[in-house]
Amino acid sequence: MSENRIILEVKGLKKYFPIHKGDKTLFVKAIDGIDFEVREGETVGLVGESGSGKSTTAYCVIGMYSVTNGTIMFKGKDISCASSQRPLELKRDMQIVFQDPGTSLNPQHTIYKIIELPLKVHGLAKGREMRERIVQLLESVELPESYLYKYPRMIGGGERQMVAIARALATNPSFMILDEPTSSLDVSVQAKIINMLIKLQKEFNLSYLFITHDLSLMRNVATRVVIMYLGKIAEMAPTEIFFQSPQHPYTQMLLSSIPVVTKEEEELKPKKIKSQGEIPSPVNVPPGCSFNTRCPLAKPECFEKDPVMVQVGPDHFVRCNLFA
Amino acid sequence: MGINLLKRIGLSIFVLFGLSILIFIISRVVPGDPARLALGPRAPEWAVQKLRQEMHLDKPLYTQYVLWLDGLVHGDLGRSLVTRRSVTTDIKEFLPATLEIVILSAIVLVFGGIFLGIISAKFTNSWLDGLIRVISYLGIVSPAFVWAIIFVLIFGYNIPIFPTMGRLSPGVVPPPMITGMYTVDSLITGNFGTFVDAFKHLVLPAIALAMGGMAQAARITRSSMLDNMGKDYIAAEKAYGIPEGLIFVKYLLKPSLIPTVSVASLDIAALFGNAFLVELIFNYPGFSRYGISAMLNKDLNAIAGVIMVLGVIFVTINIIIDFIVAYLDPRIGLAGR
Amino acid sequence: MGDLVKIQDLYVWFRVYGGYMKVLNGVNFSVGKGEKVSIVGETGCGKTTTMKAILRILSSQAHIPKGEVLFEEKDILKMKESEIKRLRGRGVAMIFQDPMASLNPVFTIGDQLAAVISHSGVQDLDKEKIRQLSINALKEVKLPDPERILGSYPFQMSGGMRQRICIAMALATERALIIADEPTTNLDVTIQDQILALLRELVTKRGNSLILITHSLGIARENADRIYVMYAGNMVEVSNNEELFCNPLHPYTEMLLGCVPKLSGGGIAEGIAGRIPDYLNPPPGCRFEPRCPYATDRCREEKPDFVDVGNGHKVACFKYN
Amino acid sequence: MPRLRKAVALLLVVGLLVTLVGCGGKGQNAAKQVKSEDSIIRITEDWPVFIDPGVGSKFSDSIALVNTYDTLVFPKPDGSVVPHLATKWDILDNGLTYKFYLRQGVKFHNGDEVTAEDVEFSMNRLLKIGEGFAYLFTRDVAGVKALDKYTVEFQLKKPFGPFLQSLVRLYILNKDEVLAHIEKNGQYGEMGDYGKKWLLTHDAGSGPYKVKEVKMEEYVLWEKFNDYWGGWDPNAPKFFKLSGSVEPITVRTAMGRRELEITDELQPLENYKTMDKIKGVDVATFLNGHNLNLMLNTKKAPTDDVHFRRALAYCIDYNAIITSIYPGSALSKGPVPAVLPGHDPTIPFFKRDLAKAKEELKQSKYYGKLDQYPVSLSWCAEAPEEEKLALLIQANAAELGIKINITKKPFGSMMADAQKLETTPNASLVFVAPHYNEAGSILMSRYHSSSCGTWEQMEWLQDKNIDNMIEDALATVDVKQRFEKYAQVQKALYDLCPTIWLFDQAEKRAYQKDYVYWPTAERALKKEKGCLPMGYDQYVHDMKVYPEKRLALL
Repeated sequence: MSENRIILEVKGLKKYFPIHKGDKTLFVKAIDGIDFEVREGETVGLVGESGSGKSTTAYCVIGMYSVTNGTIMFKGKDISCASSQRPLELKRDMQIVFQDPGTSLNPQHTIYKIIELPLKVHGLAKGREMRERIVQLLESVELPESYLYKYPRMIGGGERQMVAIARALATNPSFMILDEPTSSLDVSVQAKIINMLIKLQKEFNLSYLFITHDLSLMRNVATRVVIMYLGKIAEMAPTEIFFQSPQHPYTQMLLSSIPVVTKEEEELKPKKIKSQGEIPSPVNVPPGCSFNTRCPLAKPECFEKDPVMVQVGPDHFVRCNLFA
Repeated sequence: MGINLLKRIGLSIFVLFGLSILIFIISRVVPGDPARLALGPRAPEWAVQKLRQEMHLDKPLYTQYVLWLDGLVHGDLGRSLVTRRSVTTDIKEFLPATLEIVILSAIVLVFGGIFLGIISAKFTNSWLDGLIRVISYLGIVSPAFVWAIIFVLIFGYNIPIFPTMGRLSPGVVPPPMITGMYTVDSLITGNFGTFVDAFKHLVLPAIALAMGGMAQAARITRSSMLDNMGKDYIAAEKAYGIPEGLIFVKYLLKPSLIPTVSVASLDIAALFGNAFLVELIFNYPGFSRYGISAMLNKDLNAIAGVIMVLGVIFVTINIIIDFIVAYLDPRIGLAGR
Repeated sequence: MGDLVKIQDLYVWFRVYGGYMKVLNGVNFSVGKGEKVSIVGETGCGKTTTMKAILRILSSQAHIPKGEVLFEEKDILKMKESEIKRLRGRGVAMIFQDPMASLNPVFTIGDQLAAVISHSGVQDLDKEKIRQLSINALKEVKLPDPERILGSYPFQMSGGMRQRICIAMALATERALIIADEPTTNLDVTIQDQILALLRELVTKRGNSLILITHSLGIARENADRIYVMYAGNMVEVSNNEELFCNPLHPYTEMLLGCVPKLSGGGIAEGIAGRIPDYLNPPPGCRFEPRCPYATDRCREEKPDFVDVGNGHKVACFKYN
Repeated sequence: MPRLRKAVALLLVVGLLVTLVGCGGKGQNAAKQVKSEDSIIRITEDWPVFIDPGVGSKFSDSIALVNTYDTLVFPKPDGSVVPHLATKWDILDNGLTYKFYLRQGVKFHNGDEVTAEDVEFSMNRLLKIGEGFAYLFTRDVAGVKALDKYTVEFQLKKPFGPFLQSLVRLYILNKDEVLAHIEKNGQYGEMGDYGKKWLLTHDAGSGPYKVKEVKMEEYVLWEKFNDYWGGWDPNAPKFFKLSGSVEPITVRTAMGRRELEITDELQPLENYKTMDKIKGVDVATFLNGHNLNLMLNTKKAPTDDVHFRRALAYCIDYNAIITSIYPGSALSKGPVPAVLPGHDPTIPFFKRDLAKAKEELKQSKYYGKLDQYPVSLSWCAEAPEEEKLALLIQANAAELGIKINITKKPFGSMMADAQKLETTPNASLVFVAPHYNEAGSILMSRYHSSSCGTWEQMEWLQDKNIDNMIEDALATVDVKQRFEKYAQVQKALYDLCPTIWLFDQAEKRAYQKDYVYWPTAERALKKEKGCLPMGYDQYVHDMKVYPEKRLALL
């Protein structure tokens, strides 16, 4: 896998949001220096709790947020600029699917119109071709032609998400960001969508940056997993290795918290670490290792020294003082 | 809270200073010669010229502003061309009259609106709710002066139970000037008869003025109560066995009032503007009527004085309402601290 | 044995434009004293309606054509207002899904806790006593600095803290039954784990009965003694905890389990074709029939009842009789 | 739930009833007994009301001044004046000197006697301040002097025939009382503010009514002055009140409630019709010496051509105007309203005659190129009825092929436009009123070159001959001769046709016919000729009021 071409490369990415409190200006350090890459045909799972910075990362990559510092390279081009300065071709090649299809689809428009828009903007179809292309796109997400003139409110949540995916596919992208695409859906629907995403990936040779808080889902989807905590990456490894030997105490805490349905899975959950504490506000990041407030293994040095990323195995990186 | 208040007041003074420049320029730039308008078309030119000098109209605009601001700081707003008195005297006389109406009107607006809204929400989709909603629609679509006319016709003419002109009935001696508000002054001096008479003169104008805002408040209260009724916390409070009556008047009402109060604050500020036609119809010598007649007569000092006072009132109402909303909605109050 | 709550053949319909939404379709359900039961089902299957029926806080559009809800062998649906009030105050407490929405945003935590305590039916509570009880309740859910929290508003708390407060309210006074309706849906997985552990611990310690409503089979498995699987207004299967996962009988349960992503990998099943039925015009027989790969003509006409396959494992499917 | 709903409904209804009955009680139980406050005349008029003779000059001010102060002479409807404070007078030096002999024993409201010094003081104060009616005197009066306690002498700069008529605007103030209330720091040197501030809310007069109360922006209330030298009819009103509101609905309601005796003249036509239907209320319609003029700019094409002007004059449908737009008004005969003394009745009416109009147009130098010369017409935004009139004129002129462009202008802008010939439009609709009740006033202020550049003359006539004729007429002291000279000027103007005199205005006021005797209304009913100067129609001293008849109407 690692010999595949790198599509997206994020280096030293930082995103701070200023907030004004009285006379002082504080910064929410939503992302505080992260490095990762996505290779062709790969699914990178970006996992973390709310407030960890995973969605902010996605928005920086897609260009919805400007970057405070660091670089984002897409297919060798620096795209750390504002969205408005990005070439149209680049926008076509990179698409995003949001968490809530209820709000990401215009309720006033038919599904035909919703999918038509990106085709028009990028000039990808005209006249009679247009309808054919839209029907074809619907078919690729297994929706019948009869859905063309329905409105989003008339169809189920899962189907809406299918439409959102079809819209993203409309421009023939090579890279898609999936921002918790199934977290508001029932498992039976989630299963359908996930399977379809996997099928599409193979069909169109897509690369995914898959954002989620659900590690069990990642186990079944991702080729590589990146764990984020308070704007930094805690651990990063190929999926197989990751689930066999999770290293970071936070990763272990996450895994131990997952409710499971089989004894087999039970075995995989780390036993020694129990969930405790809550993620601090990104305005007041604790000094030293930012996980020190919850870490059962924290040593005195963890309260002073911010750990650096170290490699602990092939393609396996951990940012923890235990491994320094 | 104290520091926050001081900050708001400081900011307000800044805003008012800006306002003073703006209104001064606007009042002077409007076409027409105020001195000529004041003395009439037949007055000899020398008399007009003399008045111009007296009002510093012959000086450059910035000098006029400095002189005016200097007066303002000393509580002297210049002389009115219509009443030929000091504008300060006029304001002292007319402002309390309008305040009296506006305060009563605001009380009717807020309490009446909330009361009707609660009733409407409590008996959703009943005939009572329907009636209140129809009245609310009428209240919103009809401007205050239309209500004034309707009230004058009904309660002044067909069923003549309320006075329709002035502040007091003929022969009733006004109470000694303390606040300038007849109802308050008569109560302070213990003259109940005068109070009743003054109050009766306030009833129709105040209600006419309140109708629009009251209807608005009723509608907003109703919809926000219905909205909150569906919230989990109300279900939770019910589930915990808290009596429905208490839930309604306490736990449901308080969060539902936040939008009402915010909107009502705008409506209350607008009362001063709407008061004009109402005062005209009830021949009520109030501040709004004074202000409009100042504008029609291009009574420069009066215009500037009136707008300045209104500015202060608006800013004050704003501050007060902000603090009420902050009290009702802890999220706002604490964010400001 | 002494069932605390027993629901028998309960139907609940909702009046809407164009007819009735026939949501609950003959629900049978029970919770024993001190038992922890979970109801698992997907969105819109009628879990919350069932719970609201127990508390009798259904909306005014609701209509109950048939069935009974027995609480300590008394029919809640036939109770007078005063009895209902006592039931709400002392018998049952409910924890809602969204802890932000289930706390009144404009009153302090202290105020809301005090209201719950003072209306719990316990006599002679003065202010100081209520305050003491409030503080104890907050301490019990392991919230630091309870005195400060009493004076705080919900928006000043994190999601996890808010749900702890909701639990504190539910447990502030003695209650026989705690209903938790998806108490952790909006929380992060680590916080979810903490909250569920806390709830489990407190309920066990006090010997309360618990009904845990969830859409997550994993949560049900780790927190309940017995699990009901609900689909479109019916209980389709009930079983002891492990049994359900080793030996799911109902086709729906089986397919649902397949959809759950496993930590051990192995891919995810294809999902379940179709959607839950339209409650305005539900299928006349088994409501799962349109989506069921094993459906027969009988399923189309007749509604299956629970069949006991032994050891308390019951399933409502014609495959088993 | 339903029980609570009923309870709330009941509460609402009961609350409403209690309010109605509770507040209504007093009104209905009011004893049907005549109180002295009921002997009152209440009149509505525009605010402000200035009761200071040095300041006031508008309609409302005039009503106040007429009733509060006395003048040396008093006007009659036929234009003559009769002795008032002055019992007789001598005109000396060919009309350059007027000597008045005062009535003795006349008391001011504070008990002081009226003397020649007061007259001297009043004239000087008026001239010095320069506001109010001062414009009547500043041009001609050279000086005034008290010769002894009861004799006062006026010196004129040149003979001014209608001087006596203008003296009905010299209101005599109590010198001592005014001096006692002077504010030191005023703009009139040693006279300080000349008592302006005090006189804003107090009076220093000797007239039939004394000011009792001034409520700014609301009303002025007067009380009968029992020691009035002119004596009192037993039914004369004990009180008199001038209210500053002309809101139609308010006025109409007050008439219905018998809380108003005489309305203002500013009501819309509809409101007079409605009030006329109220029992016991009548609408008095009387010509007041004002007329509506279409002033034509005689120095601007195409209205600089007399034939063109006449063509316009012959095309307008005058009858339509006085029947439907301004009902009650009369056709105008020349520049001077017919009710004014000195009017020449031999001048014909302008009549609509399209044949004649076309004939005149043919003689005009603009004939055949009318489309190149559109006529601009301004009407006064403060008088909304004028719009209908402007549209009618536009339609009439179109029949001749004359194009008229109509502009609505606030009076202030019209005044500004009148200052320069270039900015003065071809035609302007303006109401005109005499300064004093004689034809000469209209002729002087309208057509003498000295008034060019003001709103009173937008014709820009600038005709030396006319100027000389007017000056000569005004300098003539003998009334008969003066009126003859007026007649000549009127004829000359008719031929020049600088103005289209549309109609003589009728003033309308509703009043309580059943319990008020109002001389002006009586005169109007009998269609008697003549008119009184502004304000004198509301001379309350001569009115009568019958409170018991009023109670019968309640």
